[in-house]
Parts: sequence; C-alpha cells; structure tokens
Amino acid sequence: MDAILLQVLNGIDKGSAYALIALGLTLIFGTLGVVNFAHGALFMLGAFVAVTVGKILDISKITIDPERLDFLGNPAKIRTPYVTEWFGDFGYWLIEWSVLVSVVVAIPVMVLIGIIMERGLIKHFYNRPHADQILVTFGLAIVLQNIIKAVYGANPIPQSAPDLLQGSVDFGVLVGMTKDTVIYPLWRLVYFIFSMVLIGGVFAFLRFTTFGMVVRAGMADRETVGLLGINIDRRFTIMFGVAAAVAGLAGVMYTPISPPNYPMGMDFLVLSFVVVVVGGMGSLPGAVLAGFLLGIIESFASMPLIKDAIAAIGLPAIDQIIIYLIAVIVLLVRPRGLMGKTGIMEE
Amino acid sequence: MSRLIMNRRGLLKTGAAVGAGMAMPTVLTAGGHGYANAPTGSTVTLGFNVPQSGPYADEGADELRAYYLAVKHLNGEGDGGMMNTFSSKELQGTGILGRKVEYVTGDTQTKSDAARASAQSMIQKDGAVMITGGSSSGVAVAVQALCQEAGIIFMAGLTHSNDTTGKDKKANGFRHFFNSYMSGAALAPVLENAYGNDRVAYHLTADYNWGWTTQESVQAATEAKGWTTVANVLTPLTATDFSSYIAPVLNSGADVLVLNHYGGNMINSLTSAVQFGLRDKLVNDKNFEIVVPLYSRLMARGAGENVKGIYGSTNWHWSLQDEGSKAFVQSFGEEYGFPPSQAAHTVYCQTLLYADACERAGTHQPCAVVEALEGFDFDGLGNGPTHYRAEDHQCFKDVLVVRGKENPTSEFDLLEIVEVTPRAQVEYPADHPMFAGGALGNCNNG
Amino acid sequence: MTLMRDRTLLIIFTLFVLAAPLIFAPTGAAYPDLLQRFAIYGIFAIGFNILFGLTGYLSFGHAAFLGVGSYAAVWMFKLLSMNILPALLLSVLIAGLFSLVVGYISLRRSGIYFSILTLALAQMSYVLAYSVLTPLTNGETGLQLRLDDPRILDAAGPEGFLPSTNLFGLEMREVFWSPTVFGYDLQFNWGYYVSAVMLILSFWISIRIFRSPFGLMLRAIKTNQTRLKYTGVSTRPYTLAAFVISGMFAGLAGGLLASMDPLAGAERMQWTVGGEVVLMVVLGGMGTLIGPVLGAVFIKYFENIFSKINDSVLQGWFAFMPGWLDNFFVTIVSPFVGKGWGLTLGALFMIVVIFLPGGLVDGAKRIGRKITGADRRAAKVESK
Amino acid sequence: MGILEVQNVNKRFGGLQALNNVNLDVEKGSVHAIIGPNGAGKSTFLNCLIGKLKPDTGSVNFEGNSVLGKAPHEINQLGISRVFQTPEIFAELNVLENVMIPCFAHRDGAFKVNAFARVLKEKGIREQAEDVLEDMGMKDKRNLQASSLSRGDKRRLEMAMCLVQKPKLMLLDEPTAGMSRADTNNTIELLKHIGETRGITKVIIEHDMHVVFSLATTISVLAQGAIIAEGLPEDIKGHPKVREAYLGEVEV
Repeated sequence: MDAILLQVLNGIDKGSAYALIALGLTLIFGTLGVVNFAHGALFMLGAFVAVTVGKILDISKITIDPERLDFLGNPAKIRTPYVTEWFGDFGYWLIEWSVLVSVVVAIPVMVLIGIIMERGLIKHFYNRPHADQILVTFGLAIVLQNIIKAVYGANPIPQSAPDLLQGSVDFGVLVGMTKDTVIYPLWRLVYFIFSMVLIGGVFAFLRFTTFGMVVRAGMADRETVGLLGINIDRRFTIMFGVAAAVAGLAGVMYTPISPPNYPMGMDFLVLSFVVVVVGGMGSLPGAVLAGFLLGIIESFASMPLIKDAIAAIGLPAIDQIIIYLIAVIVLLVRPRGLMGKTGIMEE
Repeated sequence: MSRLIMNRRGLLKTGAAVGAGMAMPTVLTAGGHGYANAPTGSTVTLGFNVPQSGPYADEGADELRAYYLAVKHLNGEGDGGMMNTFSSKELQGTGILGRKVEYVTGDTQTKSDAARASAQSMIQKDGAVMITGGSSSGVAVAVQALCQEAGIIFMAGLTHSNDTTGKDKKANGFRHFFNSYMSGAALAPVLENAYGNDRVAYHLTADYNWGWTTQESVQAATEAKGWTTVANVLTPLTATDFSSYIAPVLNSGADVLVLNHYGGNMINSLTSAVQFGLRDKLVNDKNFEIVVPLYSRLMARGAGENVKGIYGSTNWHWSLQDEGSKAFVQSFGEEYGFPPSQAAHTVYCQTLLYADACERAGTHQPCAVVEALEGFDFDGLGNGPTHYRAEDHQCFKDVLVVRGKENPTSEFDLLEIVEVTPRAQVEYPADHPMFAGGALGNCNNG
Repeated sequence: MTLMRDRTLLIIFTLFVLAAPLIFAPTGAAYPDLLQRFAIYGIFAIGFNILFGLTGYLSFGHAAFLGVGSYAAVWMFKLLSMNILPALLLSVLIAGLFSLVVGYISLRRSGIYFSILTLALAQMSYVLAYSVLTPLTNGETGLQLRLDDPRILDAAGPEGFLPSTNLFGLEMREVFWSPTVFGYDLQFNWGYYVSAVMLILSFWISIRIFRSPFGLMLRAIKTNQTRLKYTGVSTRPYTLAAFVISGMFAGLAGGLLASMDPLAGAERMQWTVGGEVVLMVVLGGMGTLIGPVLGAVFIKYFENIFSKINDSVLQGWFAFMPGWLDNFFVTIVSPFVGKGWGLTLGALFMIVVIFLPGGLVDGAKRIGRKITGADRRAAKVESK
Repeated sequence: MGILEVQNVNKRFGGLQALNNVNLDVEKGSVHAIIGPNGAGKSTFLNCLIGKLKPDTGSVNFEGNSVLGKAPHEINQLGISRVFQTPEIFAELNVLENVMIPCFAHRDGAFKVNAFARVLKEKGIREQAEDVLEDMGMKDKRNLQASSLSRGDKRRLEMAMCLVQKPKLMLLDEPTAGMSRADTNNTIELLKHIGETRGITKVIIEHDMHVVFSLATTISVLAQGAIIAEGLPEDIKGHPKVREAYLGEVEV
C-alpha cells in the first residue's frame, strides 16, 4: 500500500513536468499547426534562466583576507555578493529564494524568447510541410543547446531550493499511515502544486478571457476567425510566447530537482512527444491527462516487483522501454490518442 | 595479417606485399626501426582525444588543460610541475628524445564510434605516435582496441571499469587510473569503521558495463566485511529522474544506499536520495547512509550541497600534501586559477609516464615503450609509490577514500580525504575472476 | 536525354570517387578512415533518400538498422571468417528483416505519427542494446573481436594478434600505394576502395530506382497518396518496399563500418544518429541523386576536421597578424570550431532549411543559373 | 442486368437514417446522374460505392462482384475510376508522369517492384499517355509541372488520368463544383467528347441541373436518403414528386 502510494506520488510528480511541456507543445501545435522540436530547448532555456539569475545574484565584491589562504597558498579572496552589500537581509533573502526570483524573471524573458522565435523563424514555416518544421526546429534546438554549452559548460549546475522548502515531509502520516513509510520531498510537492496552478491558469485563460476564446476559436477554425476581421496571427504569436513561458517555468522550477545541463531539453523532448501523442495531437486536456498517466505508469514500471514480474514473461528492462512501448501501442491501436479528434494527421 | 597501415609520416615501404591483392601473412612486429608513425623530424605528435561535447565535456576540458600543461613542461616551459618530483629523472625539459612535443586534439563525444574516428584521424592524418584521453570506460576500451590494431600506444584517461585492464586489456594500452575493484577494496574497511559491520545495503546501478563491475566489486568487498545486500536495482542509463527508484529504498529494510552511478546519473540520483530525506532517517536503529563508490570533484560540484558527508573513492585529490601533488596543483593553479581535477591529474601523469618510458627505451617504438612501462616502479606523481603491473598494464597505487565536506571553504573544496588506503590493500592477482576473460596479446608496432 | 545525362553523372561520380584520395588531399580529409566514412555514410544517406527523398516519410529510426548491420557483421567476423563478404551479406539480410518488421509496424501511420513511431522503436532498440542485450551487443563497450573467437573458416593466424578484415586476402586496413603528388602524401587504401565500389554501386542502384516506374510510384506517394490509391495502386507495399530498401542500405553501411573497423557500439543506434542522416540528406538536397552524398561528406568533414581545430591551430592560422589582432580573431572564431563544431553545424543546417529547401544541390543550381542567366542577359545586351 | 447494381442499401449514423433502402441499376454505356438537394445522402451514397463506408445492409455489385469493404485501389483495379470534386493530381510531377502513373497501375496491378525498369524505355506506356493527352488537348503541356496548370487544365488532366486506364465505369463527384460558367461548359463539352469517343459508363453525382440535363441519359433523384424517382431526363423534369422535393421553384 505504502509502496503504491509512493509511486503514485512519484508518478504525478514526474507527470506534472511531462504535462507542462506537453501542454506547451500542444498549444503550439493546436494554434499554429507547427511541430516544434525546439520545445525541449525552451524547457532547458527556462532552467538556465534560473542559473543565470543565480549567477547574477551571486556577483560579488572581492576582498582579500590575509588571514586565510587559498589552495595555492596565496591570501584568500573573500566574495561578498553585491545584493547583500546593498540590501542587507533582503539580499540574503533574494539569494535564498532565487528560484522564485527566477520564476518572476522567467515569465517576461521566456515570453519574449517565444515571440522572437515565432516572429523570426516559425512564422516562415506555416506553409511548409511538417517535415520542414521538424527539421528547422530540430536545427534550432541544436544551436540553442550549443550556445548554452559554450556559455555554461557541460556539467550540471546545482540550484538549491529555499531552506524552508528543502527536506521532506512524512506524507504517510498526513493520510493516516504509520510514521516513516511514505516520505516525500517537500520541493516535489511544491512542484506539483505549482504545475497544477500553472495548468489551471492556462485553462482559465483560454476559457474565461475573450483573448482565450478567440484563440480557441482560431484553433478550431482559423479561416473563419480570420474572416471575422480578428487579427488571429498576433494572438497566435502571443500564444507561442505563452507556450514558451509554460515550458520555461517548468524548467525553472525543475532545477532544484535535477541540476540543469545543456542536453536536458533533448531528454525531455522525445518524452513529451510521446505524451502528446498518447494524449491526442492537439488536445490540451489530453496532453495533461497523458502527462500524469505516463508519469504514473513509468513510476510503477520501475518498481522492482513489477520489473521482475514482467521480465519473467520475457520483457526485460521494462522500465527502460515502457514509454516507447506505450507510444507504439497507442499509435497502432488508437492513433488519435486518449482525447484527440479523429483525422488530425492520421492514417 | 600484416599491419601495413601507412601514415603520413610512416616509414614503412610496402614494396612486395601487394601482389595481385594477395597480401601474404607477414608479421612485421618488433621490426627494429619500422613502427607506425615513427617521428622523423624535430617534433613528435601526441593525440589528445577527449570528450568536448556530451555530458563529460567539462572533464574533457579539464583533461585538455592538463595535457597543455604537460606539453609545456615536457618542452621545458613553465615550472616543470611534477617532472621535478617524479622519481625517474630522465625527462629534462627538452621534449621527448630531444624532439619538441606537439599535439593534436579531438572530440570523442563520449561515443565509441566518434572516439575511434577521431583517434583514426590522429593516427592516419596527423601521425600521432601516442593517443591518450577519454572520460568513460566504453570509449577507453574502444580506442584502446583501435590503438592495438594500429600499433600505437594508448594511455587511458579517466576509465574506472574493471574491463579496461580486465577482459578488454590490450598490450598497447595502459591505465594509470584506479578501477572498480580498488574502489570496493578501499571503501569497505572505511565503511566498516564508520558504519559498522552489520549493515544492509541497497544498490542502485546504472545498467551498463561500468555500473555492473562497480556494483559487483562493492558488493563483494562489503559483504566480506559482514554486510548484506538486500537488492540491486538496475536503472536506465537515460534516466534523469530517479525518484521512483529511490522511493522504495526506505521500506526495503536497507540502511545503506549504494549509488553505482557516475556523471549526470550520479548527480540526479544523489540529489533525489537526499531530497527524499533518506539521510535523516533511522533504520534498524541506525542512521541511514548513502555511498557513492566513484567520486569526481567536478561531478560532486553538480550535486551541490547534497554530497556533504557522503563517502566515496577517488583516484587523486588536489588537497593531498605530498610533494608531487603540491607541485602539480601549484603549476596547474598558477596557469588556470583553479585546482585540477582527478581527470586532469591522471592524464598529466600518463603523459609524463609515456614520455619517460620513451626516454628510457630510447625510442618511440611501441614494443619498446611497452617493455619500459611494464613492471615500472615510480613515485612522486601524487599517489605514492606506484607500480605498472606487467600482466595487465594496470597501475597499483594508493586509493583515496573521501567524504563530502561539511563546511567547504571554496567552490573547489568539496571533498575531504578520509583515508589514503595503502596500495597493498587494493591489490589483486592478475587472474582475479572479476578481471578474467581477456588477454593482452602481443604488443604491436604497426 | 535523361539517359545520357544519368550516364554522364554516373561516370563523373565514379571518377570523382575513385580519385578521392587525390582530390581531398588539399582539404586535409584524405586519410583512409575519413574517406571510408565519407563513402559509407554516403551509402547510408543514399538509402535514406530513397525513403525520405522519394516518399517523404521522415524516419528517425534508421540508426537502428545501421547498428544492426554492424552487429551482424562483427558476429560474422567472430564466428565465421574475417572475409567481409559473408559479413556484408548478413548485415544486409538482417537489417532488411529488421526493417521489414519496423516498417510493417510504423507504416500503419504517416506524417509525424510515423516519425514518432520510428523514433520510439529505434530508441527501444538502442536502450536494449546498451543494457539487457549485452550478451549479444557487449553493451556500452561495443561488440569487438577477441583473440579466442572461433572464426571457423579461417586458418589460425599468429599467436597474440587479431586477424584483420579482408576481402579474399585484400586487407581493409592496408595502404597499397602511397605516392607523393604535388607535395601531398597520398594514401590509397583497400578499405576505401571497397567502400567506394559499394558507394558507386549504391549510387547506380539509386539512379535506377529514381528512373524506374517503382521510383515514379514512390514520388507519387509523396505528392498525393490519396490520388494514387484511387488510381489502383496499393501504396503501403510501395512505402514498405522503400523502407526495407533504405533499411538494407543502412545495413550495408553498418556492415561496412564494421568491416573497416571491427567494433560495433550501441551509440550507433541512438536516434540522434538517425537524426544525423536526416541532416545529411536535407543538407545535400533531399530527393536529388547526388545530394545525400554531398551532405554526408559535408557533415563528416565537419565532425572530423572542424572538431580538431583547437586554439593553438587557430593561433597558427592567424600568426601573420599582429598579436592583439591575432588574439582577437582567435577569440572570435574559437567558439565556432573545435568543441564548438556542433554550433556551426546546427546553424548551417538551419540556414539551409530556411533559405535553401533544396539543399546544397539547389544552391549550386541557383548559382549556376545566376551565372548562365547573367551570361544570357549580357549576350542580349550585346546583340542590341 | 446493369454494370453496377445497388440493392437495398441502408446506412444509419446514430439517429439519422442516411440511406434508406436504396436500389440502383446502372446500365452499361449509360450516363447515370444522381441528383438531390443538400443533405439528401449523395455523399454517403458515393462513399458506399467507393468502399470508404460500409453500408449496414444491402449489396453493391460491380459486374457481379461485390465492392463492399474493398480498398480504394482494389475498386479501381476492378475498372472503376473516380473524378474528385477538386481535381486530385500529382502536383509535384509533370503532366506526362501524371498520366503514366495510372497507365502503370493499369498494366502492372496494385503493386510491382520494377525498380530496375526504366520509365523512359516504356514506349508503350508513353504512347498511351500521350495519346490521351492529345485527345484532351494537352499534349503540348506534357512537360509542365502539374501544379502550374490552370484549374480547368487540372480537371482535364484528372480526366486524362482516369481515361488512360480504360475504365468500365467512371464516378464523377460534382465535377463542376465551384467552377465558373465557362469552365462548367468546357467540362460538359469534355465529358460529352469522352462519351462520344469512348462510351464509358458514368455515374455523376451533381446538383447543377444544367450539367445534369446536358449529360445524363438516366437520372435518379435522392431525397432524405431514399430514391424518390428514376427515369429519363424528360420524365424527371416533369415528375411532380421531384419538383416538390427538389426542383422547387427552379425553372429548368
């Protein structure tokens, strides 16, 4: 029971990252009809916004302390971050809560990156075949990765969560189980809540604002909305920015869970495509649902008990291939996915 | 059967061998002066083949820094570094055998294919007489095999799998770095001291060769001390989130988690394990502990705060206070402004060892170099008295057991040395079962 | 007329390929290993072009066939003989069978769904080859020859040495002629010429397929599959045939890679390698005959030559400048070469996709047209 | 016995009876038009003929063989060619290739790996294709890329692609939909020309009365999923039920 609860928790946690990326991917596909292979790179860029914010907050005044020696035996340099110099305790607070500062910074930055990407590149590919869209965004992903590598190197760069949110909680006790059976990291719960809020926000935005309604109408029938004299293109551009921001925020918040490095986007990309396919191409609720579902399935597949049981029937290492296996099965049996409409890129 | 690879600077003239396409089996080994890429002019070229893209690119970059430093020292520039402390005094700062050392670099991409392509271009195009580098065992084994075929000396960089000098050992290849077995042998007594002899271990193991050999070694060594192993779970190489593997650990009855992971895997699994609060828990009335058999400072940095108090082993660390280490840290630090990593150290040593062997042999000819290195005893390179064993071309030297530092004083000061495990304790017979199944073969002059 | 043109193209291509060790000498690429790779990846790309260029089905999974081909070949070297002929035959056969299975499954869908299916299947193969299939693939290290392999057809060689791969005695690693021409030391190597013959053969097959009714059907699939169905053509067998043919080319390429260098690593099956062949075909010009080979040469050149340009090489290039300018240029250029080769390649690829959808071949044609067009205009002006 | 026999075909979508016991008999050599107001079930009926939909009950036989559940290419191989509402051609290929492809399909069947034959050496195929193009008045455009053709020429090309297969039956789905008056007249002329020279049986789904009465030899009227009248054009014109259900105020 406790093991199952743990894996469900793990699953929804993984799932929230998948869901966020897949949500953005679907927004772009649904609004612009573009298959964006650079979406993983946006997730990665978001994570590196957090790294950059951390570095900026850490810009320090350097003083020489003759009392202490560095590794070469020279007098040690003492670094005092300027923010603490200027703002005192508030400076320390900023450094400690740098992930949240990054969230605030990442929203405009990522929206801007998204808009630049759409206006500068993607726009020219609306009328090109899907294959061309895949190729050019794939190329863009390679370029973005290499730029990040050139600037930040290849090693992961750790970002820590605020002290208050570090450590773990005894989730089992909360739901009335014995102590110490279901321990769960606090930050992962924060991540889950954050993604639920973000997903809810995107849905509310699409549902309850005029802007969102126009966009949804445009997703269903672009031409008609265009005929009504509404500038749907500009709205779609903004939606691209929103999708980039969703991916970027997912990346920012992910940094305390997994220290970011430049290939992280590609790792998530393949996965999130699988999520989108399972959810149904173009379906926003489908993407979210499939994200959580795949997260949970993946978690269960990695339980030793299940791994061994499946290996016994001749499918070894199920945890390594489960995601791909699901993608293959869904595409063959139900190509429109869980909630997709029939006919979209089907056959 | 002939090894007639011709190179730009090749000496071999293959007049007769090619009649009507039926090359006769002519074994041209140990042929006196004829060997692959014999340097003819006033320079000699070494090939530095390191990962410059992919997950280990930063280690590759650090290796390159050490190589540049080694070349400087060999050519008599700079302060000479460990050449001054090296027990063999053949190297005079006049290059190798009087020839100025030049180098070419390449990107292994941490892929066997790319690494071999890069090495091939160094051998065939640039006339490199020795190839060195690498930051993973798969690449090391692949390039070592290539060098064996081509008749070039290979001085392995960072490679920790038992296989490199075990079932995949080659006569032309040498490893200065330590291996999984040594990690286990060095760690076990320290762990016993620190955590007692009735511990129950849970292993998470990266699902590929290196992971398996490390897991096998650590399990054997700790079980010899009385520990039991409750589970060994293989994790996908491509995994980035280990939470679903970490979560069940606490309820398995284990009180120690061994993470047989390296690089990104290690960073992510360790981060998860700490976040899950494992180290705050009491199991079987003991504090739950985590062990990382192979530590690397560059990787420890990626895991940030999470390494604090966690045991592991390493080949070398810059805080060592012997003369060799101090000299190396000094000259590396002066040059680049930060201390070298263990990867930098091992490749620097390998370069000096190769140069020294050439001096002692009086030639670059691979078989002569092999002979000079086999059974070579030396000191002053930072690991105490060291022996290059003839049977498997593995270096035997002290191994460091380290622990993540609780109060680091700088961003480089992440590990503290807990114990320098003496060489005798990590030695093993050449026919040890964990290393069985391979043969050096004969040295190859190309 | 097309017949003539194809024949001329084939002849020029053949001459060029045979003279490659001479032609590439000034570029620094004329050493056996890289030339072999040019030819082998050229074969891989030619095959991929038959699927992607003609039918428009974008597969991200062809790396799996390359890998399977390599494994099959190395197993032949281990068990049967170091002669590359049986190894290549088995490579093509196994890759063909494997691609039949993968194609049969993936071709039930088209468009992006097809791409994702191939991607998923290839990643599965890669992951399994890296871990659980280690007894077959030797996992991370890669499958390699050992001294104690049986090799039942071969006579025992000298003790302590691995035999080398050969074609009835012609050793793949052997340089059979090394003249010095125009100050360049050339290396003529059997391995390259075996690959080159295979490349020419593949190129010829590709021409024949392009000009055949079968090829016409494949092109028809790309432009309007619905119409083709209502024209009485069963399209799936055609796409499957194209898939298997391209898979067999990939298998041949994999087998040749193993023949030149008998080691087969699991990374060969990763989807990014499959992505690389896509880059090759698109960069060169998809759907063109010569494009894929150009793309393969271009990318492999980048990977092997550009990645080796380090700061000290750059310093050499700019040494003629005054010190500060020299440093300036080294700083500017170095992020794009050496360890930054991936950045340059990615950027170039984007530029081609954006501005030259027809690839390098298209670019060459445009330049050609511009020149001849300009000539014609000039002639017109004169005649007035 | 007609060349195409439809018997008791029923098709329901949920609560909607899309086709209600439809019977149809297409005589060999006739031009049989099926007309009806929007939503009468014309498209559903057509989709049942070409295998895209399977009726709930009933049979559709072509020369005595059932076409139900057959794939599009199988139906074509039986000798039924189809002309679409908007011309479906191979836009990226040239005109001659467009016509040669159905030629190959006719000769080689649904699938043949003739990867080493040469298109250029297929003289017979080429001649057939050029003959048809000549007939359609497009021979001089044979080397143009199909996408560059005018809409009218695309329609001609599509017809040529059908004719070259010497079909026994042509299905035309609103061949003049969205066309200008002039184009419509051209198409009528074209179809008349085809009728005169080849005598192929045709089934035309159409709502443009001008087209129908210019071409058809027999007319069936479909309304609310059922055939309400069938007969010669003159009879249909005067049929009270038809006037009521469909023609309404329209003067013909």
